[in-house]
Amino acid sequence: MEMQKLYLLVPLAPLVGALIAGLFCRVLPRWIAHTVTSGGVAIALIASCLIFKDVMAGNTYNGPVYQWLTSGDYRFEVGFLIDQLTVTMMLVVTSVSLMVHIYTIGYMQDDPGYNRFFSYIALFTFSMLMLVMSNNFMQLFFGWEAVGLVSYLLIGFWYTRPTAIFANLKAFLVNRVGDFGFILGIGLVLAHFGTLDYVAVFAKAPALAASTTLPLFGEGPGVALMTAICILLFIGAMGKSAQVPLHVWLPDSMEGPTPISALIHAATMVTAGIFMVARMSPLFELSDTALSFVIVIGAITALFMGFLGIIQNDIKRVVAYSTLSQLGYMTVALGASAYSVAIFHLMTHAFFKALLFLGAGSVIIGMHHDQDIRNMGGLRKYMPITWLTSLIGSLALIGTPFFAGFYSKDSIIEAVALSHIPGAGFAYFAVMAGVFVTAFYSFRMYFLVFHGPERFGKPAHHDPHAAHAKPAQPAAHADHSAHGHDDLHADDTHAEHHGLAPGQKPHETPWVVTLPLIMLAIPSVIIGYIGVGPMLFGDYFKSAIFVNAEAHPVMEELAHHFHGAFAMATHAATSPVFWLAFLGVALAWFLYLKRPDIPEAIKARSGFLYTLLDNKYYFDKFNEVFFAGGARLLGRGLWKGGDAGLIDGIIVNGATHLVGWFATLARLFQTGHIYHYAFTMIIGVFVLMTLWVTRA
Amino acid sequence: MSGTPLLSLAIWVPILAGFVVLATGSDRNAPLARMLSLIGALAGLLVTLPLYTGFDLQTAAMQFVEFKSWIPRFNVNYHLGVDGISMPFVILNSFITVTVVLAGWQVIGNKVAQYNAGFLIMSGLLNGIFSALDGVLFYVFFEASLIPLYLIIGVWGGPNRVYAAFKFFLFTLFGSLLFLIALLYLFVTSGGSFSILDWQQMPIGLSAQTWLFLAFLVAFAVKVPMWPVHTWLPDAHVEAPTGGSIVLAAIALKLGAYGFLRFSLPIAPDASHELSGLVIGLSLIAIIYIGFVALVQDDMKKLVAYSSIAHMGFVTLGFFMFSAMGVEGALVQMISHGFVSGAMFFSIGVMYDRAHSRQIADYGGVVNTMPKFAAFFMLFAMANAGLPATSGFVGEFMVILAAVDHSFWVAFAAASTMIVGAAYTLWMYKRVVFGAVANHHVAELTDINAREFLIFVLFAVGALGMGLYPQPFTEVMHSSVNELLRHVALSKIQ
Amino acid sequence: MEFKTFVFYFLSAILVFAGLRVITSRNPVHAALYLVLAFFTASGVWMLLQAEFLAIALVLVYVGAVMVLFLFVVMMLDINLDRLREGFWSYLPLGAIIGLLMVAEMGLVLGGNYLGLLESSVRQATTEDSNVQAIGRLMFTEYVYPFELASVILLVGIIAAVALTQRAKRTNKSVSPSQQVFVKARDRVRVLQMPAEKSD
Amino acid sequence: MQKNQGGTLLTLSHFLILGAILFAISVVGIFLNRKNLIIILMSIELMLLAVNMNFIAFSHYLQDLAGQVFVFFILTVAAAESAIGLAILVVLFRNLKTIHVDDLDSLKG
Amino acid sequence: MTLAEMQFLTPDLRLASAEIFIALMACLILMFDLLVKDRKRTTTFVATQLTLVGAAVVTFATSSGEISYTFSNMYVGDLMGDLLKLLLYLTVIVVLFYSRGYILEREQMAKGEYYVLVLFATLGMMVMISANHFVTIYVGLELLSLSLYAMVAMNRDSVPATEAAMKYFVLGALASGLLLYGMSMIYGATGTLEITAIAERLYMGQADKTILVFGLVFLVSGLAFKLGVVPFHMWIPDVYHGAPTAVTLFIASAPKLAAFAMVMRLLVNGLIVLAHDWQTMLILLSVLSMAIGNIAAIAQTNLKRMLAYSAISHMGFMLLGMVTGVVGGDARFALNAYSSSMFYVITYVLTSAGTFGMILLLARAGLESDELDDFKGLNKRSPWFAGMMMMMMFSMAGIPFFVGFFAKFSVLQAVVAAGYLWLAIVAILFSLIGCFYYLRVVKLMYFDQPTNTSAIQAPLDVKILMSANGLAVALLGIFPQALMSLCAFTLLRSL
Repeated sequence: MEMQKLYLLVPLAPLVGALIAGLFCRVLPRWIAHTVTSGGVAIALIASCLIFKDVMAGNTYNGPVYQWLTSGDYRFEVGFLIDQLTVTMMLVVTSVSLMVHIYTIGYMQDDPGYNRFFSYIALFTFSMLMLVMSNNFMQLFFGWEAVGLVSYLLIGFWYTRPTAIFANLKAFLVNRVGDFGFILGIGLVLAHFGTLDYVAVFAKAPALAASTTLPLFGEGPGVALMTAICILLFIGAMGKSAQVPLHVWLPDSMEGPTPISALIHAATMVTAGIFMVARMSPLFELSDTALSFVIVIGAITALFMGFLGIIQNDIKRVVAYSTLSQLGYMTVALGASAYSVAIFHLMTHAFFKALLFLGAGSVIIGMHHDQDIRNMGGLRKYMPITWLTSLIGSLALIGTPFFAGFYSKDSIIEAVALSHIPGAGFAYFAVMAGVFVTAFYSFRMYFLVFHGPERFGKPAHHDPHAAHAKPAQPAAHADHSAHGHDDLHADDTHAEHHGLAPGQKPHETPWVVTLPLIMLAIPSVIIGYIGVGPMLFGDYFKSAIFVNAEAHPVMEELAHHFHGAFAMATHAATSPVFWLAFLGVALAWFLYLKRPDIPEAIKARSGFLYTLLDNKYYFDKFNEVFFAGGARLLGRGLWKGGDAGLIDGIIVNGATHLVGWFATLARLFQTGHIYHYAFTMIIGVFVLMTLWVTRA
Repeated sequence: MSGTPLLSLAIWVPILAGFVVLATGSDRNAPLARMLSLIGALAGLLVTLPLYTGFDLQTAAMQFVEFKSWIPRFNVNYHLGVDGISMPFVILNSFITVTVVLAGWQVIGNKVAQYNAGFLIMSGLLNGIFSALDGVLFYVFFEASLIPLYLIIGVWGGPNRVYAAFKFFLFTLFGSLLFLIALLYLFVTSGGSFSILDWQQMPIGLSAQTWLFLAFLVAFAVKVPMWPVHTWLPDAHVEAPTGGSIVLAAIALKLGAYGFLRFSLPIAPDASHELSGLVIGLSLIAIIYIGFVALVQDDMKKLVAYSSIAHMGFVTLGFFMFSAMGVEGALVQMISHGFVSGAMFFSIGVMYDRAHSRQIADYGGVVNTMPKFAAFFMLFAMANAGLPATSGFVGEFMVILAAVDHSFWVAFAAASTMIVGAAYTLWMYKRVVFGAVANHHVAELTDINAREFLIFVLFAVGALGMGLYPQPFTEVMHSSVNELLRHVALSKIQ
Repeated sequence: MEFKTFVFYFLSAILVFAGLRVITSRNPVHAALYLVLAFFTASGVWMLLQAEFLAIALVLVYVGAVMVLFLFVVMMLDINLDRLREGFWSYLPLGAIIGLLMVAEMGLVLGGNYLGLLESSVRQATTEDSNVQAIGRLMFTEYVYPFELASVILLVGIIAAVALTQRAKRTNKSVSPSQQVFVKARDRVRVLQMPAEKSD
Repeated sequence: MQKNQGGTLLTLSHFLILGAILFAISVVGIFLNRKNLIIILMSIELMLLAVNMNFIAFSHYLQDLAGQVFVFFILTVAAAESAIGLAILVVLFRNLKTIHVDDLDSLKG
Repeated sequence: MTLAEMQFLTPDLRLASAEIFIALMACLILMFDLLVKDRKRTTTFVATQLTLVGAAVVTFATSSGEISYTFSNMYVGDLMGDLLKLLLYLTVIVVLFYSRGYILEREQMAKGEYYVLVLFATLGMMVMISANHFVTIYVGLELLSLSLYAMVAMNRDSVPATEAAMKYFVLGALASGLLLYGMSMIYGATGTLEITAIAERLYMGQADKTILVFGLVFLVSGLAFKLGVVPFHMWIPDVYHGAPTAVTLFIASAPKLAAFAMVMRLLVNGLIVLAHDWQTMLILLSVLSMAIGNIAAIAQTNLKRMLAYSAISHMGFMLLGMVTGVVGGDARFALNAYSSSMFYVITYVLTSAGTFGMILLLARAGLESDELDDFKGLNKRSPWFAGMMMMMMFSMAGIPFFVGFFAKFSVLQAVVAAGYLWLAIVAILFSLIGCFYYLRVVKLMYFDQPTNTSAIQAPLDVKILMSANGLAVALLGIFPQALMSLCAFTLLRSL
């Protein structure tokens, strides 16, 4: 049972590191903290590699670690399911995590919460590994929530910042909305399958799917069980993987330190939803309705979140919206039954998006924590490594042939094109348009940061905290709103000690920062080329992912078109996808390097559209007013009106007042006069006499 | 099973200790009183531990039974025994008592002996409730336990303590008096027996069952408390001293829920089935309505008090789905709530001791000055919000899963606590703990000392241990719960 | 109408009238005297019922002792007669109604001859024993226990009356501070207005 | 009043009703009298007279002397009672300087 | 029966030896007291106490456990009577101990007459307890009442005391009149004054129902006055309030035992055939009493007055036991019901004595300490006595582990057993209201700050006795069995 110990080692090594760093964070020297945590993750990575080798040799595993709980006929276990899907995720998680750990050593070196931070990210690694290695829904949920917790802690890492602690609360609550659906889905699974073990559930699923409907409203027509389960589970995924309309937390989560933006909010945690759906493929395959739902949601996310990336000025937010958009792509792939493609994109995305984020982080360090791209420009010569790796990341993101992103993204588009699920047509349009948009905003950022004139060191263009992505200052001027002016002045007066002082120049970051960039740049380039064959069209996921080939023959048809990784890349030039991406890059170059005045003009002309985008389609405002405000209003109404007014005021205190009133009344009867007393007695006799004598 | 009367010890050791502490008299002997009470509380805890180690998992019958005739005139017996349902609470209660004694160690400087004695005596009485198998014995402990808490709230409470103490006492008494009538009715119809176990086996007609059930419901609903008879709880909590809040939340609320299992379900199973909709409805109202009310509280204690009501809504919900997982989930939720709410109230108490305010608005950025405290508080806030790996999750999870089995929409409504519960807990946490230092009061706060640290660790071990490995807690329940459900499934109408 | 019946009605009328006057009299002395009248007529009624001993006892004990005591007290206490009358009539209607209702109800119950006991069924007193003798014998045989207790009651009456009304002689003279503080200046000092003497 | 045998003979009811009337008068006297405590004491005597009337009437018609003996005891007790009553009255008068019934209202509520 | 046939049978004096003893001793003490110059009347006090102890010994020694009659069936000796008498002595002894300090501080009361009156009142109660004849009951009742009237007025310079005495006297006389009127009717209907004979004749069905019920109304009214139940309760608050606390203590305790005995003798022994009628009457009175008593008590500021209302409600509760003895002509529950009432009365007397005793304990010369506010912060002044008072308050409120709970419990079970569920619920609701004002006393003692911080000064004997009283309330609450079964046993042997 050597392997089982190894399995245990994978999550436990980071956990031990996290505990050591966390429990003794106030006394431990920094080097120990980062050594134990990074060491733990490194061990996990090595172990994962060994397991990978073992799995490649065909040894999958499904078994319990310990009995968590039994109740009635149900038993809940903590256990591992190790197969290709799992091990892929393990590799991604541990490797990205390790990079982030190393990167953090440099990134966080000034921060007083250094040890705490390491503890958190190691804890995150543990949680994420528990999530992906789980062999049952319970543990999945366990990890699901645990990563949410760490995300919460990390977004609010700089707890004195009002925006950060607002963002982390928001993130947690929005995720909870997803979890709300998720746990109901799990409940339905347990209720109908009697177990939460993946394998057992998958085995029973086809039989149950055929026969069971869920009567939702009394005797009326029900909903197919599988549809209900899958949609509910997917709602969980929507929360975690930030799909519209539960995406609102992700841009705000950029309040956290950049390494965790890379690790959690780009590479790993947000992909948990994708992973989960892929893991549940045997269930999703049984419900076309659910798949349609998935594909539509994914498409909306992919396209509309991309649009938002165009107008962002905060370097991390641009990347964040790009993440949202890419998550939409993955979701679309899931909806198209191309689970393996989704996982493949997940993997490539993990590397290049982590790279982009870490690159952004590197820029931020170089800019002394100024994140506004309008204050940058021409950083290429100050930060060559960052520049180069960022370029690689951007190229990978937009799907340049031979880069990692190309293979996965192109496959998604192809798969969608082939899918016949209702909604696939819209999805195809969305992903195609998304290609252009992605290219545009990626290179807009790239050009603004690394090329063009140097705009840093000018105090007037300071936007120290881009927390709420306030209307960028030029825009504020443009829409002539008094509000905008106020913001401008407010920001000026409250400028924090971020950003470069006038005349100061950015500088390249230390090796602990750049090393991970390089380390991540390599897979960003090559992993697609290596992986596309075996992962998409080989047998790699055969046993881990189930596709109902008769109903959803997307992958099979896709396989017909595939003639090797090299051929795929070379054929790209003939596809509209490539030209769309190229167009996007070209337009970005034209607008932001050649004619920077045009964007301003467009911005001024497209008032409504711009306002809509600037307000992120008013999702935040709606949530703020309707849900948050509404909940507070309701709570206050129930409290003051129900509890204090009705129950306490009228019933409880009313009853006591009534008794008190009676008491006063009763006192009045005791007048102190003998004749009244005698009269009362006589009346008493009289009444008794009347009642009884007349009766007798 | 050895011949040691463990349950009697669990009841009378703390009570005797209480009287010994009381005998130390004035506050000049306060250190002695504290020491003695700690010893008493620890002794009380020690004698309950064999209940767990010696517990027979295989049987649903009562264990550690003691039987002595008490009032032969009415066939009232000193009949004690625990099963898998009640045993954990005896231990929990004894455990909580230790923490309470520790919690008041430095804070209470006024009438120390009486304070500690009150808790010790109450501890014994509460153990008595959980182990009584005789209706009158149960009732006697049930009502007697009001007295110490009444005094504790009234003497060591906040500015509005009188109102709160009266409300607490009269509310609870109101419920329990109807309960007394029900007991007497059962006594008469059973032909002169006060044995709960006899009553459980006795056939009763449906209408009688319904009335009995309603009488029980009123009594236990007040104690739980269920909506709409919950309004005493926020007041009581807000005014009570920290120790009082801890015991109130951790143990006293459990009595009502325990009563449902011991009385309502087995004695009136048919009525329970008939009226389960009512209880489930009230539970859901408690979960949702109270959740929203908790959201807008300005007072931390009130917020946690309301959240207790919502959590107890899960308990009653779990009971009335008549599934093993529901009942066990509810029981787990009860135990967990003992740790979590106790810890939450203690956390608030820690802040209150320093800044003398419970208003959320008076705080902000506590983490800057009290990082260790903030970490613990975070743990318990998360547990309160039902995060996995904490005990708060287990019960909620089980009850929701059981609810899905019962009715999807019930589960839907219940699961909304995932959102609302997180919202009110974390929003409070955010406003109190996070942020920059809000004012000079916060700036002057000092982090927790060793004693407080110890208490936190005790609670944390409970909350985390149970969250990570609940099996030891639930395995003791299985036999009893299964037997209970088997029994409830049988009709008693003849 | 039989003679006895006539006598009964005659006495009853006086008795009721006297009773009414007792409670309506302006002057307590009159009330007491009407009460004496009532006792006298009642004693007459009792004679009709062959309760000679009690009839005599009533006159002796009540008229002779108790009523004298009443009169004594009435005379002893200095009572403001004017005040005693005010507001009597306003309460009368209610009192009269209640009284009449009670009488009516009691009459309804007692009017029916439920007991079947008629004058004719009553055995006339035998000559062998007088009423006094018979009662006396009963008193000292069967009723010796309450008889003794009655003596105790009388003793209690004596003790109580003495204990309550006997005043110890005041041996010391002392000022009463509570009264002193209420003294006003004008009680002690009189300021006279004198016309000023004419000067030249 | 039900007559029988020509309404000429006295029946028990005659006496009982006489007693009832007296009783009612005395009761009315107690609660009608707002002013004078002594009249209340007298009403009590009247009430006892009414009761005695009943007892004697019953005693006569039942041919049972017990009733008369009871009356004897009532008379005795009533004498003692009025002694105490008057004593209290005197004490009260000394304290209050009045025996006005309305003035006895310091204890109420 | 002709007069000639009457033979004087020498009564069995042994049975009534306790009564004779007390009467003799009272007279002796009365005379002896004249010779004593001691202002504190210590000898009189001691002699009175010894008399009571002696009476207890005599009663105990002569108790045969059989129902036996003497004095031409006027006197009944049975276990119930013996038990009640023993408790009566005990109560009076305790009451005298409590009262002593109070009396000494009040010149008017510190006279030998006080003790003699107490003894005579005790004698009156004993007579009532053992009465088997209307005459005996009446004489006993008047002996008690007259003594009490005098005792209330004893503090004769006090306006409230004399006013209370006057009210008590007038209303008491009215009540006596009612009782006598009722007795006369029953005498007329049955032709006898002897209670057991009445029961026999009723059982034979020889009596007219209308007259009986008519008489019953008056009889019940008279009894209700003695018990102090609504609407015959009006004297209670004023008398309790106005009387010197020592006397209030006496009135509030021992006579309840006698009143209970009187109810038992008259209604149960004599008129059990009419049970249906008097039970329904008592239900009405009982419910009214619980309502008025509990509600009016809430608004009081004077503790004595509050306890007076509480007494009204307690007597109402006690009556609940009496009304459940016979259900639909079936007397199966009688023993259970009446013994529960008896238990209730006994425990009430115990608690009531303790409560009023506590007022006496706090009272000083010139300070009555009978306002609720006088109890503020008692816990600060004396935790021990605050604890005692608290136990008594909770006992009165019916909270376990105090004896009041089991009193309520036993009565309620009788009510439920008789099938009067609604009545039980009504009773319960009113006792909930009642709880409020008991809690308020506890609140004053524990939650409030004292206005007067002086320590409590009382003789050791009073302290010990008070503690014993409080502990008895607690101990009987934990081990009620003995007293409960004693009540049941004595009633079993007496009915």
